[in-house]
Amino acid sequence: MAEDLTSFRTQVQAWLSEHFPSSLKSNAAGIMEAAFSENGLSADAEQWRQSLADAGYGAPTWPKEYGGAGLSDSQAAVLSGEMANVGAFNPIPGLAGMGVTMVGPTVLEYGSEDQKLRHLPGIASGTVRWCLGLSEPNAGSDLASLTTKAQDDGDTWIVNGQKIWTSGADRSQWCGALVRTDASAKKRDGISFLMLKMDQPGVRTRPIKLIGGASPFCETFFDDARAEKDDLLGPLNNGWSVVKRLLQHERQSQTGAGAPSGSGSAALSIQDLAKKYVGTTESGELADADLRSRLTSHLMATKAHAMTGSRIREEARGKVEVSAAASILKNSATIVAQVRSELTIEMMGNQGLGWEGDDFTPEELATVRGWLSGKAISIYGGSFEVQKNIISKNILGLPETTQKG
Amino acid sequence: MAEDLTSFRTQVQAWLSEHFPSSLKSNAAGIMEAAFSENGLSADAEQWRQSLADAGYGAPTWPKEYGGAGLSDSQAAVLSGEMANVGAFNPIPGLAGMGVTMVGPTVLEYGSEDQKLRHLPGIASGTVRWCLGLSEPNAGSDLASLTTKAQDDGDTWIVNGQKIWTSGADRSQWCGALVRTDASAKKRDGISFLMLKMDQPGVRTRPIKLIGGASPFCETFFDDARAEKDDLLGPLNNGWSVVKRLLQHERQSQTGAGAPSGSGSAALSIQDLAKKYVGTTESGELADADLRSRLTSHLMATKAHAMTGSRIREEARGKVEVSAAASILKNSATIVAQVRSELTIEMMGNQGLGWEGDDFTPEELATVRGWLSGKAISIYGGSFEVQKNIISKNILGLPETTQKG
Amino acid sequence: MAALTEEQTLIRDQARAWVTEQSPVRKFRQMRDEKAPLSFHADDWQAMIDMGWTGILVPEKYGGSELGYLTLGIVLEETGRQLTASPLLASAGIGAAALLVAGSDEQKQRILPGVVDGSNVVTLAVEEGPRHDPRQLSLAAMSRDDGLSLVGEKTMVHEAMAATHFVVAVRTSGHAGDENGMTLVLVDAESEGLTLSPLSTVDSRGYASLSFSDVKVSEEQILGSVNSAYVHLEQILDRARAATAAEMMGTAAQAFDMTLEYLKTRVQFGQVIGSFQALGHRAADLFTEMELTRSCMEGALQAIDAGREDVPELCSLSKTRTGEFIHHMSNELIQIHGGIGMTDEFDAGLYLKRARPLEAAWGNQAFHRDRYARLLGF
Amino acid sequence: MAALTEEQTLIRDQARAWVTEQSPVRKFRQMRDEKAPLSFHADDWQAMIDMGWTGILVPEKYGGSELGYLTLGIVLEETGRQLTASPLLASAGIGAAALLVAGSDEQKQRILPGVVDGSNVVTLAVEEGPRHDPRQLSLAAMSRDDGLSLVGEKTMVHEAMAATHFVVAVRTSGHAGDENGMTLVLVDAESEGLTLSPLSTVDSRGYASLSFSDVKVSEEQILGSVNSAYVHLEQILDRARAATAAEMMGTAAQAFDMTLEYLKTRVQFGQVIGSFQALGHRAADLFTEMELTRSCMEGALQAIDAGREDVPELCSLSKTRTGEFIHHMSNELIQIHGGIGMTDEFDAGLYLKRARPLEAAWGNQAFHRDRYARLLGF
Repeated sequence: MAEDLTSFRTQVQAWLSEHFPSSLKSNAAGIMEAAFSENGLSADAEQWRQSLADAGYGAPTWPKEYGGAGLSDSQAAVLSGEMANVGAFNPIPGLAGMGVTMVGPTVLEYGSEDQKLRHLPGIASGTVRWCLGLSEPNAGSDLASLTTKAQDDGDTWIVNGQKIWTSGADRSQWCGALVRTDASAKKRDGISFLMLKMDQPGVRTRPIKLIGGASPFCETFFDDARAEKDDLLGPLNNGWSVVKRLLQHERQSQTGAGAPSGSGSAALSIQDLAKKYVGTTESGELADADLRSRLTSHLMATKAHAMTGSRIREEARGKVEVSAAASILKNSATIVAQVRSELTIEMMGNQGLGWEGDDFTPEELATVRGWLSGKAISIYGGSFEVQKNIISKNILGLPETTQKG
Repeated sequence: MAEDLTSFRTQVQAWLSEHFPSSLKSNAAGIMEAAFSENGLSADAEQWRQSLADAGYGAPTWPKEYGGAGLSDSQAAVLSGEMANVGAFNPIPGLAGMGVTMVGPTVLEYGSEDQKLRHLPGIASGTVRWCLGLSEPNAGSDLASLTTKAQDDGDTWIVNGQKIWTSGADRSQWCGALVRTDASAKKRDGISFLMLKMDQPGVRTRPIKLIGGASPFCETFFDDARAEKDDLLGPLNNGWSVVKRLLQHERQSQTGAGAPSGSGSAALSIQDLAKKYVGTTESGELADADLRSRLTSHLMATKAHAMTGSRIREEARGKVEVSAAASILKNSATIVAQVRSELTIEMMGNQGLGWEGDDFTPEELATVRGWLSGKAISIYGGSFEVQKNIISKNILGLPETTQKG
Repeated sequence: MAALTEEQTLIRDQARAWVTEQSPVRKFRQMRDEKAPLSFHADDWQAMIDMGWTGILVPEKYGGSELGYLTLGIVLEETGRQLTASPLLASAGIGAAALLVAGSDEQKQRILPGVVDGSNVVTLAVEEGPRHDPRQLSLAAMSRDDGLSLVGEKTMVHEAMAATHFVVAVRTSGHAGDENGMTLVLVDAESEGLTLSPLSTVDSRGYASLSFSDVKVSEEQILGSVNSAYVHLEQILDRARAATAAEMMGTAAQAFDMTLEYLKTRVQFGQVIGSFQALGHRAADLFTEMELTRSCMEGALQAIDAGREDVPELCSLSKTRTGEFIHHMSNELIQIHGGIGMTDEFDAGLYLKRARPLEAAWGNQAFHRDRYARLLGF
Repeated sequence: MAALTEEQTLIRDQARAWVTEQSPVRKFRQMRDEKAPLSFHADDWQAMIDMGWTGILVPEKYGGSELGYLTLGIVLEETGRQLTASPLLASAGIGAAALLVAGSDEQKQRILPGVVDGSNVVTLAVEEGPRHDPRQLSLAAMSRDDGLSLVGEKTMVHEAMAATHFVVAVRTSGHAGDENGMTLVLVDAESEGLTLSPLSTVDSRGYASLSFSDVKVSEEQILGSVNSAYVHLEQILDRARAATAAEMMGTAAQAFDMTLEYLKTRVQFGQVIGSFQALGHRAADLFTEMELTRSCMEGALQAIDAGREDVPELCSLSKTRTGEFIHHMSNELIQIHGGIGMTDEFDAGLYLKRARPLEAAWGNQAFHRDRYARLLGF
């Protein structure tokens, strides 16, 4: 077993030295920025993407026949470790939008052989970008009350309705949408998961400006949009089970407390930042004792959150099931991230109130924008309130009551 | 008008100089302690009680025919001011238990002429002590689910069931009890308010020991206890409106933040107490900066509460209705009192952990007992949760939902 | 709401009607989107002058109505509700207070009538660092034959682009951190050597940094006596804090009303969300906090009007409690509105972005908790 | 719960079964009502010794099993659940830790086997004032021909009435407040000049004050070197904090379980009260806090076992977080139980009364927040 990984590691190292252009070294941000600019990927980056796609390393754990490399989790860890060692970065998950992280795993689980062959290779090569159409203006936390409907006209599905918070919709080629296919059924029944092309006359997108500025989110309008009959994923009228799985993928990705808003790897720790803006007493304590107590509580909460993540990983080692404590981590991560933002703008004082311009450093401006956009963490992907309902009901076994999201 | 009060003041002064025994001066606590000891009131105190009763000054605003003095509110204020001036104290409300404060006003409002004549003079003279039988073991915040029942056997009511939290029941001659008189009606219907004698074979009381030690509370058991037919107060099966009025009297009495637990008039302010136990820095700040912030927040909350009380009194001046903000004051007072207790035992450190003995000062021990018994403030008289339901529903107009107490 | 006089009730009703009809929050939004150079609409400002709001603090002999701080607070609460932009707080509130506290009769006579009729806009320049600390002044004022020469910087000066005069706290002796050695001077906005740089802040309000490069100030421009301005400065700041708190109360109360309205109308899981008990209890908590905060805010203004001794404590109390409430309320405003609250086209974000600068102004909650404890002697 | 070894799992299951069957909380109540002089039942203590719990920290060469701090924590969590009274924490936890940290091989050989077999009960005597502050030592130790003579007082000494030995922190030079000049000595409980006064505390646990009146201590009784005990003392205190936190976790977790059970069974307004969303959310908050706290508590014990460098930070973290959780949880325990929770015959009050002394022990939350910040350099 250890032997296998060693030889795989050697193989990966050789492959990297052959295919990874040194011009791209340690430049993940630059690659992605170019990808979404008008110019698109640089020639080197495009060549690197193609090399990854050819090797199946864009989505390395997917089966080879669908564009992956069929790697085990351990092998995938070796691959990503070796890539990190040489400063290489896999742009394909970013290029594919919701494809690699959300749509792909769901297609692998629920798709027909035909669907897998048609959709997965484009995702795994980073050439087809996907968005997800889930929420609607009147179906937020209460997703099951969605009204976008798809009617079977014999040859195709005809889709009408409006989605909101469709991240990256204005730059996607495909959309996975939750639609109502049986209006007479109860709320959670009668819903199906449909895949459709974005580049067609019946689809219109409008980017949403958020309180922190421009955002990847869109409103998406379907006006007699069409989807192929064989692009229904999973059983008809049983899309709810598909979406529950999707949301699990989403929540799992949100249980870390994330990096400090607006800080690169060279950023100061929050306590050093505090000392910089607030100053210290003669004995080296933060000059604002009130802030110092609250900052300490925050650092303790951050540490407690990190230690809980480690504990759960340790407990779950070898088990397949997602730990029940995942719901705790989502809210805990939310509090950690949002309190950090609030404390940071508080300590920056007037310098933490900038919107734009040279009177504020880029870090100060990024802190303010991050503080604003971070308010979403407790709203999307299972709101703070919904998570509490889940803990109360599913984990503590308290009887169901009226639920709010 | 001012003239009237002046002449009334002169009259009260004369009456006091004639009737108030100087031996009782500034000794309210001593009088009440004796009253509830085996000895009972001293001869001087008994004579003073009788003088008050003869003048109708035990319950001075009640009509003369029921044992009061028929005073206006302004006259009553003059009376109590003049009594305070000479160090006199009216023991009758204390002697009458729930009589002067709760039962009497309700009898005045709902009672028949016969009931007023039979019950009020005993209360107003401090010779008949009353308790109230409201809560039951399974009817706490949800009072309307009470099950103690009264059956009409033609001549009398026969009462069976159990009450809890009947304050002073073991020392009362009469009880005002909420009983179910129609088992088939909906919860809040079918309830009546019945007055019955405690000194009879069918009534048994058991004092309740609380976490802070002995308490005035009892469990009261009715086992074929009897009440007179004409001791039903208010209409049959409509006791709920009587009790709503009673509870209003109760909540009104609980909106002040109260005196610091375990501190007499000579007690240190909480910030001076903190300095005494915790010490100060060279610049005179409390040595524990973390505690100092929290203590400051508490003092601010205390001030905000007091200022809100003043504001509401000012707004309501001249109006008869109790201000809608009374519900806010109950919870606010609760927080102020409970946080003060918690902070006090925290600052006392090991000295704030005593139960009895000479190793702790009487003030330290009283602080600990007060901290424990003060946990009841958020439970009795409209729990913290019930008050929030009331604010949410009655004041903010949010739609009714499942309510919890 | 405090028990108001008939006149105060009239003024409140007029103010409420005017902001709702003439300058609701969408007008602020429009100003923001246009990036109006003064960060307010001249017609709004003129309307306020016409309604007499600029004279509320000013004695009749200088052209005002001298109705006092509580009355000013009543108006600021209403403008705070709709984020109405103007120099009302900065000039007719704080600028006027500075002259009333520290100015000579001659100086008041020279400046205040113009504050009332709008020809003067006077604003306070105190801050130098990122955090409020009135002792940490280092803007240097050196003696000259006929006055002072100023060299240094001020930042976060409210409504500076509209100002005709700045009341500037300068150091005439000692070092940053000393209470002694400060002086207040009235600087003409057109002074030679004075440069303004507007700041683009998250609340889209008018602030600028001032740079003083040998700005000359004559003796008539000195407010109060040289070197001993700290007591006056604290009095002025306390008035600034109490007046700012009134505006904060309005902004937060509007956020509360928006939230309550949303709780009553937004349907999820088949019910209006306000019927979910957890949200009902949060609304009750916010209402309780709001009522307690209002008492502090009004109490501080009344104490100033009555000339009471506990003005400093009450102003720190008021600023802290309104700061805590607007902080909590602005976060709950977004959270309870959910996704829609995150969008720029909905108004919630405007209130959130306004909240933090108001919290920081003239000392944040932590600053005033510390000050309150010091004032109470521990 | 941390990933346990098979042995640890066995010990936990045995401990849980034993406390539940042999020493549930009603046995503690009985002890309290009887005012048992030692504040514990001798048969319980003997059972713990027989189960080997007193040897968990002690190396095999001194008669123990050296299973480590996490294992001790597992047991203390279970005894904490039922408030089981014994000198386990004080002697087999903190007393043993003191000898292991500061004792010579000869001293360990002399004392520890007795700790394991129960013939010795060793407890730590540090506190002198009302609040924990290990630098504020003034109990004076004056040099004598063959050792030291002690004069002064100690207070809140755990399980002092059962102790055969005290590990006493004394001042051999310098002044109260200095880190230098402290020494640790092992004092025989039978020493001449030593007087014990039991304290009656709210948690009905065994504490006493010690009075030293020329108590003689020989050189063999000095643990470590004279005047430089502070580093050892901090190490011992960190072990005391981490072990106490484990007990606190158990007590608080039991309070959580009682509350959850009540939420599922108590009916009001026609429903079990746990179905009211506001209470459901509070239960979710408490559960979240509990899980986060558990990670800190276990992490500190694991760090001690692994000899990691961040032991001081993690012990302050653990003590603070368990303190915050037990504080909050004990208040919610009473509040959610309502009237019944206020009665002495129900158990809730016992948990509330236990919570505050545990919070205060070896430094309360404020103490450890301050220490954590200092350790992190701000």
